[in-house]
Amino acid sequence: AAPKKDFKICWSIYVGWMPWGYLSDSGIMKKWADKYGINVEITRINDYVESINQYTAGGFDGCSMTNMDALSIPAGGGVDTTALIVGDFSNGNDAVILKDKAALKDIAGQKVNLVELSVSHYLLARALDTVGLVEKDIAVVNTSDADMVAAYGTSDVTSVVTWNPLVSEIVAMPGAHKVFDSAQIPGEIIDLMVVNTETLKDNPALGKALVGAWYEAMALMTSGTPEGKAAKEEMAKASGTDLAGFDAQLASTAMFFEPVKAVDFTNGAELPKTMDLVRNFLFSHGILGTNAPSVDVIGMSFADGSTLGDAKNVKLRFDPAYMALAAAGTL
Amino acid sequence: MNAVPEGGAEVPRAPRRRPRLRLINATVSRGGALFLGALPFAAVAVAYLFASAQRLAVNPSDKLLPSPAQMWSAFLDLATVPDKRSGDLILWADTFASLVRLFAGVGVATLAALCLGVAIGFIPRVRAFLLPFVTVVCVIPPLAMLPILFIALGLGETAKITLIALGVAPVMVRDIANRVMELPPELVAKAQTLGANSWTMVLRLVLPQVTPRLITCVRLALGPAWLFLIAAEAIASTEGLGYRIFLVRRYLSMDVILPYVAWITLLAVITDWLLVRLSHVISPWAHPVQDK
Amino acid sequence: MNAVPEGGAEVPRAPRRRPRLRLINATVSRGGALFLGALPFAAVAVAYLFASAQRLAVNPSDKLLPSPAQMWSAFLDLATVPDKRSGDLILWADTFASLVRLFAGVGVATLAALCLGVAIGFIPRVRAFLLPFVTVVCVIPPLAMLPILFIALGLGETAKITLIALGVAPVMVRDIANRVMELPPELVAKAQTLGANSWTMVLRLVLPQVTPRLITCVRLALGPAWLFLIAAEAIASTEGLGYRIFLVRRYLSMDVILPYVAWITLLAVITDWLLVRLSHVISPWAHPVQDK
Amino acid sequence: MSRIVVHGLEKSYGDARVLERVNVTAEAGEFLSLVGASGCGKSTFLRILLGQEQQSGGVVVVGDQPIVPQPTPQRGIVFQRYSVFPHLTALQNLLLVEDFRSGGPFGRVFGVKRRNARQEADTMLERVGLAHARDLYPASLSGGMQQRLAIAQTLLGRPQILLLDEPFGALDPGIRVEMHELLTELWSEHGMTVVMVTHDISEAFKLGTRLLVFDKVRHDPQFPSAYGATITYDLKLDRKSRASARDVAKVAAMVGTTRLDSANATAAS
Amino acid sequence: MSRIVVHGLEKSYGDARVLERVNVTAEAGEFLSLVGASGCGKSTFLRILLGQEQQSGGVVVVGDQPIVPQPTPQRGIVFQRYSVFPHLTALQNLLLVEDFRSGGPFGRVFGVKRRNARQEADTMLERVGLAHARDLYPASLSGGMQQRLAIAQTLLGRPQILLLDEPFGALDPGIRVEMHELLTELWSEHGMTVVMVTHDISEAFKLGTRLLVFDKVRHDPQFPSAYGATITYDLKLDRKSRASARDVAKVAAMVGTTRLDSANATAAS
Ligand SMILES: Nc1ncnc2c1ncn2[C@@H]1O[C@H](COP(=O)(O)OP(=O)(O)OP(=O)(O)O)[C@@H](O)[C@H]1O
Ligand SMILES: Nc1ncnc2c1ncn2[C@@H]1O[C@H](COP(=O)(O)OP(=O)(O)OP(=O)(O)O)[C@@H](O)[C@H]1O
Ligand SMILES: [Mg+2]
Ligand SMILES: [Mg+2]
Repeated sequence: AAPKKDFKICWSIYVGWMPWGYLSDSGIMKKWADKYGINVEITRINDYVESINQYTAGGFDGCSMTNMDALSIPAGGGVDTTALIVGDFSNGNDAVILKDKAALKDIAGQKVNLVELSVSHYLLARALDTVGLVEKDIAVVNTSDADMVAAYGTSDVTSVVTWNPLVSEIVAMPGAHKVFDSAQIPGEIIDLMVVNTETLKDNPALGKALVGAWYEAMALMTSGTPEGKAAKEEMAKASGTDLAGFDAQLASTAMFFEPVKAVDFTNGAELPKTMDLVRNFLFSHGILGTNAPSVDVIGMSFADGSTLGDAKNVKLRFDPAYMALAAAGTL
Repeated sequence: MNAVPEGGAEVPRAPRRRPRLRLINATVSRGGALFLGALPFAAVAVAYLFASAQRLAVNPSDKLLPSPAQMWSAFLDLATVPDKRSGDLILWADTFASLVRLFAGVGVATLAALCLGVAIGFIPRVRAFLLPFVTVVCVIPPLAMLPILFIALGLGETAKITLIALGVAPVMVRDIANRVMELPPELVAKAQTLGANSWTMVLRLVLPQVTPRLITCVRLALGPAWLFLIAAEAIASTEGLGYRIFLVRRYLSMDVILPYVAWITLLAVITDWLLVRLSHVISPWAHPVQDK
Repeated sequence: MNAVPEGGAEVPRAPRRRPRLRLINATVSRGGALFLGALPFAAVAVAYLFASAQRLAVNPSDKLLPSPAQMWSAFLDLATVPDKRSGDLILWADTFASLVRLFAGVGVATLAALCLGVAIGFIPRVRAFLLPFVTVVCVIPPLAMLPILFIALGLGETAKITLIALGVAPVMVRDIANRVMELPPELVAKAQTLGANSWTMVLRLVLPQVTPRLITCVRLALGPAWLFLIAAEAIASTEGLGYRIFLVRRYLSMDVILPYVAWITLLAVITDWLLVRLSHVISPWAHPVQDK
Repeated sequence: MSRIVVHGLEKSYGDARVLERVNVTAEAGEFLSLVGASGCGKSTFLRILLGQEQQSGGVVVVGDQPIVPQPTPQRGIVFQRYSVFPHLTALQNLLLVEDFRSGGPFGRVFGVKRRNARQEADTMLERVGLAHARDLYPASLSGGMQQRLAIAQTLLGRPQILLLDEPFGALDPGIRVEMHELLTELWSEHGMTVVMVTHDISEAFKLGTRLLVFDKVRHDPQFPSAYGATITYDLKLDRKSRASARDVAKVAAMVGTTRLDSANATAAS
Repeated sequence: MSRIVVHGLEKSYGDARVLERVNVTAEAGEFLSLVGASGCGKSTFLRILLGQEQQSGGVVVVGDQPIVPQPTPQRGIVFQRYSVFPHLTALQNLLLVEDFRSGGPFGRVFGVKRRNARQEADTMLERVGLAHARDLYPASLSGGMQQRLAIAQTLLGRPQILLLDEPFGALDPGIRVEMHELLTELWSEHGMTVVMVTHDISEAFKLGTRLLVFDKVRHDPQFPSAYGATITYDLKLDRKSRASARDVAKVAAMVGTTRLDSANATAAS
């Protein structure tokens, strides 16, 4: 792709991504885009899956998504994708909840309502591992996230796996017990801003503008100033809750407010291991394509240049270079 | 032979009490109709109040069936307190955005129904050409085609309006085409003997004859149209009645959802009533005054 | 006076070439109809093949517009290779589950349309009682009421069937009621003079007269019914055509979605055709043989 | 079997008055022929007697009861624009009569009753010359055949009061005479009261025991629908003896000249 | 203006043959009266001449051209079951004629043309006695009024060939005479060829220059619809001199006795 001036990125509503909306509304994004002589249009898509699909189909240059979905949808769909910003990992935002039972072991034999093939499904698989159960021991019922809270209210539903803000809504209901959450597998469910690798290569300005704007917002959020509080209030409002609710959600999210932390995390030795778990999960559920010959079909590359899977078909790249620029304060 | 009108020897009395009529002949007075019509609504209201009170008694923070007071205060907030961010009154901004989309979508569908429906119903060649296709398109669930639609048209208003139009148009097209095919052949033959060509027949015979049906079609299509509007707004938009419902649904904020649904219903009922009036004005012949 | 038929002095010749007819009178031969009807499908197919080839040339693992070969192999897999987890042939299990729900939902809606529609259309008191309510219910978006539906009915098959029925019934009820109200008053009066009471009129006059319309209604309702089926299966289920589409939408597997949509379309077209045949068998009088 | 008493009958549609001050008493078993200008309100009068429409004023008594505004099996009608049930074949249209009469939860009769009804229907079909069309739907019948079917259906209902609105207008002379015979036969057999509208004056004389002429007596050239028609002429007939040509001509002239529309047309031109 | 040549015309509906071996030539300006038993195929014959239905066999030539199976403004029709446009008032129904004739992108005329059309329509409304009903919709007109409106509409179209299917059946004697005069006047003015079906034999004699009787010559009692009707009688009339009562009686008898249905009924009973 040739260098260009106008870029479009999209995001969907989730606690760790709310700053994107704020960036666009507050003009921070425009400030940074102007600095690098480009235009960045930020669009919110209410439906998470639809936002990834749009990105994968080429409608957007960047999109917010989890590490797992980045591997399965755009990378699996042949779109070479770079994780530009590692924003946070879920630290309790995703949880397994049982009704009237207090131990994870009791899940055996139950019907479990969750969004199938999502990170919830992954969380459940990891949770079952810890108590020596396998997916055959339970029955998975696909349930749309929008209906999860209402579904939990019915007598048919005895266990759910879901994410925030649904978790906090459900836990507040009588008889609900959180028996496992993502805090027990820290760093495995990672929320990213990914961009098209080719676009990024041809337009480094895009990477710089996005990273610069993002960490300005991060700094604002942690500043403790009235402006910072106002910013968080706006994010809360945009996600349909209030400041207290938003803070509660933030509490179970391990945000990388400082770029250094994000760079460290991306450079860490845990990340390839996590991605190996993820790709095995995806492969065993047939998500890498119904006729994917092996778990190695799609290659991933990491900060240190190591790869996982087919090195000739690297489609997902973890590259902390731009975040490092932010950490170094050279943006 | 006598030319004087007969009768009058014994003058019959007028009936004293209202006679018992067969079910299908017993008409209902205006007041009676109002009363009867209000009954089901009252029943639903009472059932709701009862269930709500019961649930709230068990769990005062129950969100599923909020009390009327809770709903009213939530609704008032939305209708009268300006949003901090944009300064808009949320309810009105949502309503405006949604109505524009709805009417644009239904408008496009109506136009398509009129053009295609009349062409399919009236011209055998067009019928052979398009009817099979429309029949098939009619049954393709538009929601399954959403990704392609959004990618082809982007996420803007166009895609939403197209979704609504695609959602309701095929049924309307088929219905109008059916009606046109049901036109009495005598009228078509007669028009031709008077020198009409295909185009003037469309203008002066077919259109006026299907107008009342078209309006009925629009009335029937408005239900599904709201559905598609809500579905479209749930996927990509930043305001609109459907967006708001989608946004608060994950928190099970029934105190916002229910007033919004009631508001949508009210808007829809008003639209329906306006369409009925419109039909009376445009096609008085299709609504003979009942004199029973 | 002569009793012998006249003419024959000069025998006119038969026309040599087909005369040019007005658009609305030019009928289409069977073969011509087949050809014309196939055109739009061919156009769509060609457009798809072209777009797909173009995208695949740029990115061979593009998922949005897979090639026919990819779709076929994915479809064959689903249709013939037993699922690892359950051992079912996925396609058939999905189809069976969905069709049961669909027919149950549409069946309930049809029954409701028949009973309520006839009652509302035929009996003024019932009309006054129920028509306003049905009109209002017609426009309440059922998807917005889902939470309440769940709590009342649970998440099982009942809720799904109810959603489908609630989704399509109101329009059908109103349509049938309209048709009943359009019955020629002469026929109703005549039936009464022959001793019919309200019930026997329903049986012998109203039902037979609205049957063709009812079947048309069902045909028109099947489109929205598939929509609601897919929406219902998206809520909570473990199999079904809509479930599968939603599931694989999570990784943009258009190679599964498109064949599924095509399969749904095929099923729907077959249903539609069967309904047309049924209408011909039940109500031959409503389908006079065209002799042009 | 039933007498009809009409007193001070009025009927308006909106501003337009169609009938006014109509007074007439028909004894049980009388055969009233109604003639009058086109559009003067004859069909409206029949519709009121039938109970399909309600009068704007006045009293109508049928039998001993003031009329109930709904059709009943006591009164049978043949509409001006012939109407039979389009979803039933000729035979089924006639069988329906017995089905309706017997009522029952299924709205149809079975077994012996059905066989009898079938026989009766077949006989009636032959009498009206439709035996060969018994299995055709009305859409495949000619105008006259549909009209005959409608007459047969109404006659099978054996009403006490028979209302006929131009029943024989669409029939050829031969079948018309046969239908006259059929009607006369059933009339003398069952003695029902008949009210028949016709434009054929000699038919009115031939069949009726009494002849009524509807016409307007008052007339406003500026606003022709201000006044309605009433009965301007009431003549006792002797069914045995043939009507004199003079009488026929006289009535025909009556209908022909005082007709509102032409009066109006003349006044306007 | 246009002659009609029918040669070896046949028409069947499925197995049922309605018309067979119909041969007739009508010179331009002739006035053909058609009579025949109810259900023998007269309306079918008119529908074929109109082009609304297609013959099963034989040739029909209108003017110089074999008939095209579609109605054209060359031929006008009044249907047996009167049909006017229900969505237009009486006046609008007549204005429509000029609108259709002029064509144009809007299917209506404006300005002077419209005023002229309006005047013509008003004149016609008065001639058929509907001046006071000009703004009523057909649903508010009596049967006879609708019929007159249909006739007026067709006559306004000034067709070269006029097809009339029992046009005066629903009219009272007075207005019927007036309509006869109107028709005769227009006929002698424009010299169109008229084919009129009627059940009133004296009307047929009075108006026609030629009288055709439709009937079946062959008959199969077992399968009455095996053979169709044809022209069994073709009589030149002198419009100036009154028909003799003997002639009328003779034709009436013809229509009355050889009628298929009763023959069939007799054969079956
Ligand atoms: N669509 C049709 N299908 C089958 N048979 C038909 C159809 N239309 C007419 N017929 C038959 O054709 C015959 C002639 O019908 P047609 O209407 O021409 O009679 P007609 O001479 O005009 O009679 P009438 O004087 O009663 O109007 C009838 O026996 C009728 O049953
Ligand atoms: N629904 C209506 N609304 C308004 N006017 C009506 C309505 N029905 C009938 N009329 C008027 O009532 C008058 C009488 O109509 P009616 O049908 O009784 O006439 P008729 O005597 O039967 O005429 P015909 O001999 O032509 O059948 C007509 O002038 C007609 O315009
Ligand atoms: Mg009348
Ligand atoms: Mg006829």
